[in-house]
Amino acid sequence: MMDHLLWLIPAFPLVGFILLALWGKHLSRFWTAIIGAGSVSLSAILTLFIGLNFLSSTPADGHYSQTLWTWFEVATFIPKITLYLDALSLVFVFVITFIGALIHIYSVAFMAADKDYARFFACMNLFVVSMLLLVLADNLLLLYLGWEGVGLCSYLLIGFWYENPSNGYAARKAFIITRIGDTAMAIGLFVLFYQFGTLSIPDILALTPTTWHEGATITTVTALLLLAGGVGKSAQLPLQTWLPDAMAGPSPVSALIHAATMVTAGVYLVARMHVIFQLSPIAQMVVAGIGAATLLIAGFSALTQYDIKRVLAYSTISQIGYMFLALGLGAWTAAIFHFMIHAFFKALLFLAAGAVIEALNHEHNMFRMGGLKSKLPVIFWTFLVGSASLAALPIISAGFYSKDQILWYAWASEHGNTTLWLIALFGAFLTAVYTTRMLLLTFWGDAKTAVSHYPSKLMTIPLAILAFFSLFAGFIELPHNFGHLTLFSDLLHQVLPETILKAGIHGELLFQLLAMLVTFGGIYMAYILWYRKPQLTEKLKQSAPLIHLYRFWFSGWGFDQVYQVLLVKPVVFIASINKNDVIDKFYQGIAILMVRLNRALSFTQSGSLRWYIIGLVVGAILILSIQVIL
Amino acid sequence: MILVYLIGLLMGGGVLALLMGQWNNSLPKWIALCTVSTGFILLLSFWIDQSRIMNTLLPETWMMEYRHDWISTFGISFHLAIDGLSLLLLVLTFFLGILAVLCSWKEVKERIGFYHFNLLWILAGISGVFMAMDLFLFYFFWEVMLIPMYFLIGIWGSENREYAAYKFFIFTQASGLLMLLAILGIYFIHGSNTGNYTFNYFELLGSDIAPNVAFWLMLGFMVAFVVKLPIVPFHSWLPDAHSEAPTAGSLILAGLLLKTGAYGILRFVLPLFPGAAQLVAPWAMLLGVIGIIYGAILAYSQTDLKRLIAYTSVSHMGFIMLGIFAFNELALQGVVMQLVTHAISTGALFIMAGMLKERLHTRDLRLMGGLWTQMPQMGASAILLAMASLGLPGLGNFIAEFLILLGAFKANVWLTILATCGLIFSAIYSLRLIQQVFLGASKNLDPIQDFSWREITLMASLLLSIIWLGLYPQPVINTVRPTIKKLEELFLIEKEYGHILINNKRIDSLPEKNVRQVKTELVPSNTHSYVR
Amino acid sequence: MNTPIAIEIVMLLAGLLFVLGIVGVIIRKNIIFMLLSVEIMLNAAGLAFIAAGSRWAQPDGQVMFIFILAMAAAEVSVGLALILRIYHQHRSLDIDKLKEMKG
Amino acid sequence: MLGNNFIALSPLLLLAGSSVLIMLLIALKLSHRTIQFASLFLFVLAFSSLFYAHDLFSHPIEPLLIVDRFSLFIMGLIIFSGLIVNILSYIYFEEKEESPKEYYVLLFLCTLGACVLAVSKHFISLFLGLEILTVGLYGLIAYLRARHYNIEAGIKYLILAAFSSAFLLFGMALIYLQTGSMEFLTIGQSLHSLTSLPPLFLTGLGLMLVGIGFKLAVVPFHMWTADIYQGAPTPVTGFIATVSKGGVLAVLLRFFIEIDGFRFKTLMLILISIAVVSMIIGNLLALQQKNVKRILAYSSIAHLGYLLVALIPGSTMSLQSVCFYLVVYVITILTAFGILIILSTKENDADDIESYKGLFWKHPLLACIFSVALLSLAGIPLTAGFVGKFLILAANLQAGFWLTAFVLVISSVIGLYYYLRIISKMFSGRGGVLLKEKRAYPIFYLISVIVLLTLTLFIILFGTYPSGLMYFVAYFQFK
Repeated sequence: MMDHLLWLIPAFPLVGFILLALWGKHLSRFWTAIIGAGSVSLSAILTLFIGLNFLSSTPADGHYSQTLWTWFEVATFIPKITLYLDALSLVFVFVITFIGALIHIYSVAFMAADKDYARFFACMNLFVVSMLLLVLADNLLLLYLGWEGVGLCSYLLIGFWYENPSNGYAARKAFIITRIGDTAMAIGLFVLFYQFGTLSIPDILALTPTTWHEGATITTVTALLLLAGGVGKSAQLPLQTWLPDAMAGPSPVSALIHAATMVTAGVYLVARMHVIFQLSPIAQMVVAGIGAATLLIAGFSALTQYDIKRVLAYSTISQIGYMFLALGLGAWTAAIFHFMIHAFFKALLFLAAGAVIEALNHEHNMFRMGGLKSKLPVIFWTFLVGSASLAALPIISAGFYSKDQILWYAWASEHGNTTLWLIALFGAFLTAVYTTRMLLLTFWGDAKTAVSHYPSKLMTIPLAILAFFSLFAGFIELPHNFGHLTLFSDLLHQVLPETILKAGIHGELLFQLLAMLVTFGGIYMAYILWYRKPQLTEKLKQSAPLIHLYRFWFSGWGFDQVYQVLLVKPVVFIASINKNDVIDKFYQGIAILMVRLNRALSFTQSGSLRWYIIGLVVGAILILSIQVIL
Repeated sequence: MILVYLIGLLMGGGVLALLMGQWNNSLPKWIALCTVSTGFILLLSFWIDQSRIMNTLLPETWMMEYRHDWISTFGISFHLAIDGLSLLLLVLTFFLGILAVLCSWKEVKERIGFYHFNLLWILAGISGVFMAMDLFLFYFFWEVMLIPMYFLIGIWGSENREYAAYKFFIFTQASGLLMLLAILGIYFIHGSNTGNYTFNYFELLGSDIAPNVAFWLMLGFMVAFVVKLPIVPFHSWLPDAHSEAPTAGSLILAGLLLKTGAYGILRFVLPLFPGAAQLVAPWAMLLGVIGIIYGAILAYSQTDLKRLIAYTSVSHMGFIMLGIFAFNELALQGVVMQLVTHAISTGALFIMAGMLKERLHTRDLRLMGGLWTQMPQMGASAILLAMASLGLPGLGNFIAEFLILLGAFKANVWLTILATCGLIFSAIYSLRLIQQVFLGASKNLDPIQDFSWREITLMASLLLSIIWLGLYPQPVINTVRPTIKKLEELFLIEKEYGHILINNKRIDSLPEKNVRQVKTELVPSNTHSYVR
Repeated sequence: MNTPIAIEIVMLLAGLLFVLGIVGVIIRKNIIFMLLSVEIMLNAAGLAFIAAGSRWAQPDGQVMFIFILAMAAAEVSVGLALILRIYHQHRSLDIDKLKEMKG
Repeated sequence: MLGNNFIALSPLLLLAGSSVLIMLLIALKLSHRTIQFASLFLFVLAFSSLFYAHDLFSHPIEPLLIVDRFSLFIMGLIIFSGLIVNILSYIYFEEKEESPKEYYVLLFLCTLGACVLAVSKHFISLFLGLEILTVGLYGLIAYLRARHYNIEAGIKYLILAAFSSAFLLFGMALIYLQTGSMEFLTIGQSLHSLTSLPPLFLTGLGLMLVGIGFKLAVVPFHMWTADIYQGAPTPVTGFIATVSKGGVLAVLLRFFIEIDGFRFKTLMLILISIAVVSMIIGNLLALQQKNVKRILAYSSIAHLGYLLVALIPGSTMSLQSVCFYLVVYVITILTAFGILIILSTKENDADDIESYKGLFWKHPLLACIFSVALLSLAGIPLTAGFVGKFLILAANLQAGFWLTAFVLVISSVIGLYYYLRIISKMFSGRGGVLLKEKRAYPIFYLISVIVLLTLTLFIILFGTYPSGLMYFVAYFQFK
C-alpha cells in the first residue's frame, strides 16, 4: 500500500518547483516560503510515515517499488521510471527530506532579504526532486537523471548571486569538473548495459556474481568507471577542486547540497553498486586509497583557510574521504552511518556559519570574527555541538561513534592495514585541530566586527534540531564493547553485506582510547596555537619552509594550478587560435585561387586584336600538334 | 494524395503571400500561418491516426504512397511516399514552419510578401525531400529548397549576408551536383543490368552494383549529405549561413535543412549501398567524433552568439554521423531522436538569439551580460536550452545522445569513448553561453522587455516539446521503429557480406541472397492497400 | 597540253601564301594591311581549292574559288567602310589604338 | 520534284525574299513601326512555312542542301530567335540616332545565312551560308556607326572572322584534296574503310575546327567574344549568341555525324579538350566581370563547352541532349538579352552590373524574369537549364565519360558564383543608377515584356515538365 505513495515524495517538491518557476514572480514572499519550504516538509513527513511503515513491517523482498511509466523502449533497452525504496535509499531519503526541510525552513528567514526569493526556492525544490530521484532510482539511467539534475541545481545555486562573475566561474567549475566524472560514469553504464543487457540496478546486482569473476578486468574497469562518477560528485581526489569554490553559493545551499546530500551521492553510488566493487579487490583498494589520500589532503588544506566556509568545505571533502575509506574497506554500513551523522553536523555547521556570516554583515574571514560567544549564544552553542561532532569528541558526540567505527575498521577489517589506520587516525587529529581553530577564532577572543543582524527563530529552531541530532543520533549504533547497539547496521544489512573482520583481532578499546587521545591532542594543540600563543603561530607561519607549505596547503595542494596548466590553458589556447576555423581557410584558399585565375585570364582579354589573332594561331598550332603527336 | 496537397499547399500559399504582399503588409503573415498550420493539423491528425495502428498490430513500413508519371522517357515519376521516418520529419517540418512564421512576425518589416513566399517554398522543398521516392525528384526538391533559402539569407540577413548566402549556395550546390552524378550512375548501372531504366527508389534498392563502383557512387551521395549535415571538413558554410540568416532562416537551417542530410544518409546511402557503407563506417564514425570535438572547441571560442550556436550544431551533428554508422537499432533510434530534439533545442536557441538581437541590436557576446535581471523568463528558457544542448537527462537531447553513444559503443568502443568526452565540451560551451549572456554584471542599463505573449507561446511550445521528448519519447520511437528495424536487419546480414567483401574473397551466394531478400523487403509489399 | 605541275608544289605554294598571310596579319599594325594579309590567306585557300579541283578533275574547286573571290570582295567593301569610320573617329589606322573594350 | 524543292526551300526563299521586300519598303519611306510589323509578319510567315515543308521527309536538294527533320528543327530555332530579336529590336533602335530600317534587311540576311548552314550538306553551301551570315553580321555589329564601341567591335569581328574563314577554307581545300569530294556524306564514305585518319585530312579537319571554333567561340578561339558582345548593339549580341552559334553548331553536328567522327580518338580528344577548357575558362573569366554583357559572353563560352560535352558521346541520347540544351540555351539567352534591351537607354546599354542594384524592388517582374533566365543558365532545378544539364550529364555517364561530366559539374559550380552575383545585386538594397521604364513606346514595351514573360514561362515549363520538349526533340532528332 505504501508502494503507491512513493511517487509523492519527489512529487511534492516537484510541484513546488513548477509553481515557483512559473508563477514565482507573482507570488508574495509568504506564499513562496509556504510553497518552497512546505513542499519539502510534506515530503519529509511522508518519508517519516513511509519509513516507519517500512521499519515496522519490512516487505518480504526488502523494498517498496513503484513503476510510474516506461521511459522509453528501444530494442532490448527498456528503462522505466521506477522508484525503488529499500533500507539504503530510505536512509538517504530520510536525510534528504528531513535535513532538506530544516534547511528550507532556515532559508525562509535567511534569504528573506534576497530579491530572487522565488528563484532560490525553486532551485532548492528542484534539487530535492533530483536528489530524491537519484536515490530512489530503480535503474542506472534514472539515477543518472537525478545525478545530472543535482549537478544542474548545484550549478544554479552556486551561481545564485550571478552578478558577480567569480560566482559564475565557481558554478561552471563545479559543473564541468563533476561532468568529467559523469562522463566516465556514462561509459560505465554502456559497459554495464552490454554486459547485462539492462540498466536495472536490482537486476545487475543479482546478475553480477554469476556473470563476472572476482578480479576480472571488466569488473575492475566498470567499477573504476562508476567510481570516477562518484569521485567527481563527491569531490574526491583528483576531482575535489570544485568544492571549496562552490562555497560562493548561499549558506543553506552549501549546507544542503555541498555538505549533507549531493556530495555524498558518490558514496551512495558505490554503496549501491557494492556487489561490483566487492568483486574487484583492485577497485576496492582504489576506493580506500582515494578516501585516505583525500581526507589527509583536505585536512591539511582546512588547517590553513581563513574563510570559515572554506574550512567547512575542506572538512566536508575530508569527511567524505572517511566515507570512501570505509567503503573501500568494505565497511559499508560504517560509511553510510558516517554519511548520516555527517549530514547532521555539517548541515548544522554550515547553517550556523551562515548565521554568523550574516550577523557580521557578510564577513567570511574568521580572523575578523571573534568574541561571538556571548553575542550570539544560540549560534555559539549549536556551533559548538556541531564542532564537537565533527572533531569526534568522545562519548558525547555522534561524530565519535561514526568515525570511531571507521577507524576501527581501518585496522580490523579484511582490507584494513596499518597505513590506512594511521592515515585515518592522523586525519582525526587534523580534524580536531582545524575544528578547534575555527571555533576559537570565531567565538572566542575579541570582537573584531560588530554584529548587525540577529538570527530569527526560524533560523535558530532548525539549528537546535540539528544540534540535537548531532549529539544523539550516534546512539543508535554503539560499539560492541560500549553498549553494543546495532540498530542502524541491522537495518542496512538488508541491503549491504556485513563487514568482514580479520581473524583474531582484539583490543577495540585500545584503539578507541587512541582515537580519543588524538582528538584531545588536536584540541589542545589548537588551543595552544590559536588561543594561548597566537604569536607563535604567526612566527611559525613566517618561517621559511613552513610558509611555502602553508601556501601549498592553502591553495589546495596546487591541484588547481596543475589543471590550469595541463588542461584549461591548452584547450583555451587551441580554441583561441582556431577561433576562425583553419578548415575554413582551406575553402577561402580555393576561392582566392579562383579569383587569381580569373585575374590572370582577364589579362589575356587585353582588347588588342593582334593579341587575339595570336591566340587564334596558337590554338590552331595546338590542335595541329595534338594531331601530329597522336 | 495528401502528400501532394501538402506540397501544393505550401507552394500555393507562397505564391498567394507574394501576390497579397503587394498591397497589404500583414496579410502574407496570416496566409503563411494558416497554410502551415493547416498542413500541421493535417499531418498531426494523420500521425495520431497512425500511432493507434502502431500500438496495436505489427505496423507496415510504408504508410502512404502517391505516384504519377513525370518524365517517362527517363523513367522519372512524381513518386511520393512516407514511412515513419518521413512522417516524423514532416511533422517536425510543419511544426518548425509555424514557429518560423511566428518568430519573424515582427522581425521582418519589409518585402513581407516575398519573404513569406521564400519561407513557404523552403518548407515545400524540404517536405518534398522527405517524401520523394524517386531519385530524380529527390534531387529536384533537394535543390528547390536552396534558392529561397539563398534569398532568405541574402536579402533579410545581417551585415555579411551576401558572402554567407554565396557560401551556402555554392557548398550545397557543388555537393548536390556530385550526388546528381552518383544518381545518374546508379540509374545507368541499374538500367543496363536489368533493362529497366528508372529512378524509382524501390526498384533501385534491389540493384546489384560492383563493390568498387558502389563505393564511388556512395561517396557521391555521401558528399551531398555530409555537406548538408555538416560533418567537419565540410562544415565551413554553416557558421556563416547560420549567423547571417534572419531568425527564421537560422531556425529552418538548423532545424530542418541539416536534417535532410541525415535523412538522406538513412534513406539512400545505407539501403542503396550497404556494403560500401560498411566499408567506410569506421572512417565516417571517426569524422563524426572529430566533428563532435572540433565543433565544440570552436563553439567555445566564438564571440558571436549565433556563430556559437552554429558550431554547437556542428558538434551535435557529429553524434548523428557516429550513430548512423553504428548500424544498430539503438544508435539509429538515437539518431532520429537527435534529429528531432536538435531541431527543437537549437532552433529555440536561434529564436532566442533573434529575440536578443531585436532587443540589443547585437550578436556580440562581449556586449551582453547580466541580462537575467531584466529578462528572467528568457534566462530560464536559455538555461533549459543550454542544458538540453549539453545533454541533461530529462530533456530530449539526452535520450538521443545516450542512445547514439550506447549504440555506437557496440560498434566501436574507443571512438565512442572519445565522443562521450564531447559531452564535457558541450558543458563547457553551453555554460559559457549562459554566463556571457545572462549572468555576470549587467552591461545594459536600458530597460529591456522580457518575453511578450507571442514569444512566450513560441518558447513554451518548444520547451514543452523538448521536455516531453525527454520524459516520454515513445511516440517518436514507435513511429520510426519499422524503418529502423528494416535498416538494422539489412546490416545484420550485411555484416557477413561486408566482411567477405573486405577480404576480397568471392562473395558467397548465400549472404548475398539474403541481402537481396532484405533489400526487397524494404520495398512496399502491398502498398496499394495502404494508399489513401 | 602543258606539263602538269606537281600538286604538292602548288599546295606548298598555297601553304606558303597562307603562312605569309598569317604572319602579315600578326605583325602589321595598320588595319588596311591586316585586311590585305587576310586577303592573301583567302587567296591561298582559293589556290588550294583550284589545285585540289584539278587533282580530281572536277570544276568544284574553281566554283569554290569564285565564291571565295566574291566573298572577299564583299568583305573588303564592308571592311573599308569600317576603316573609314575608324579613321574618322580615331584619326589613325593603328589597330593597337582600338583597345577600348577589354577585361 | 521541282515543286517539292520549292516547298522544301520555302523558308529560305521566304527569308531571302523578305530581305528584298523590306529593302523595297524602305525605299517607300515607310515608318520604323511599319517596317517592324512587316518584318515581324515575314518572320512569322517564314516560321510557318516550316510546317509546310515539314511534310517532306528528308528531302535532299543535290548536291548542296538537305531538308530533313533535323534541319527543320534548327531552322525553326533560328527563325524563332530571329523573330524574337526582331520584336525586341524596336524599342532598342527606335531611340538610337541611326535610322533603324536597314537593320531589318541585315537581320533577314543573317537569318538566311544561318538557315543555309542548317540545311547544308556540302562545303560550298556551308561556306555560302557562313559568309552570308558573317558579312551580314559585320553590318549589324557596327550598325550604330557613330559609336566607338560598335566600330571597334565591327572591325575586330571582321578581321577575325575573315581570318578564321581563311582557316576554314584552307581546311576544306585540304579535305577536298584528300577525299575528292566536298559533300559530307561522300567524305564520310571515303573514310569508311579507314580506322585512322590520313594526315592531310587531319590537318584539314584541324584547320576547319579553327574556323568553326571561332564561330562557336570556344577556347582557345574565344577571345573576341566579350569585346564583340559588349560592343555590338544588344539585340545583335543576342542574335550572335543564338542564331549564329545555333547554325554553326548544326552544321558541325551534321558534318561530324556524316563522317562519323566519333570513331576517331584523336578527333574526340581534341573536342573533349576544347570542351573541357571552354567550360572552365569561360566560367573563370566571368567570375569577377562587372559588365553584364561580357558576363553573358563568357558564360556563352562555357555553354558552348557544355554543348560540345553533350555532343561527345555521339549516342542517340547525346544528340537529343544537344538539341534539348540548344533550345533551352536559345530561349534562356534571348530572355536575358531581352531584359538588357528593355533596360537600355539611349546613351547606355544596361550592362553595368551596378545598375541592376535593387531592380527587384523597382521592376519585380523584370527582375524575376532575369533571375529565372540566370538560374536557368546556372542550371538550377525548376528551370529548363537544369533539365538540359541533367540530360548532358546523363548522356555522358551513359557512355562512361565520367571525366567530362565531372568537369561540367565543377565548372558549373564556379559559374554559379557570377550568376548569383547578378541576382543578389538585383535583390539587394534599393538604389541603382539608371533603368527607367520606356514610357515612350508603351505598346512595344508591353509586347516585349509579354514576349519575355512567355519565354520565361517556357523556361519554367521545360524545367518542370520537360517530357513535351523531349518528345519534340526526339522527333526532330538527326536521322
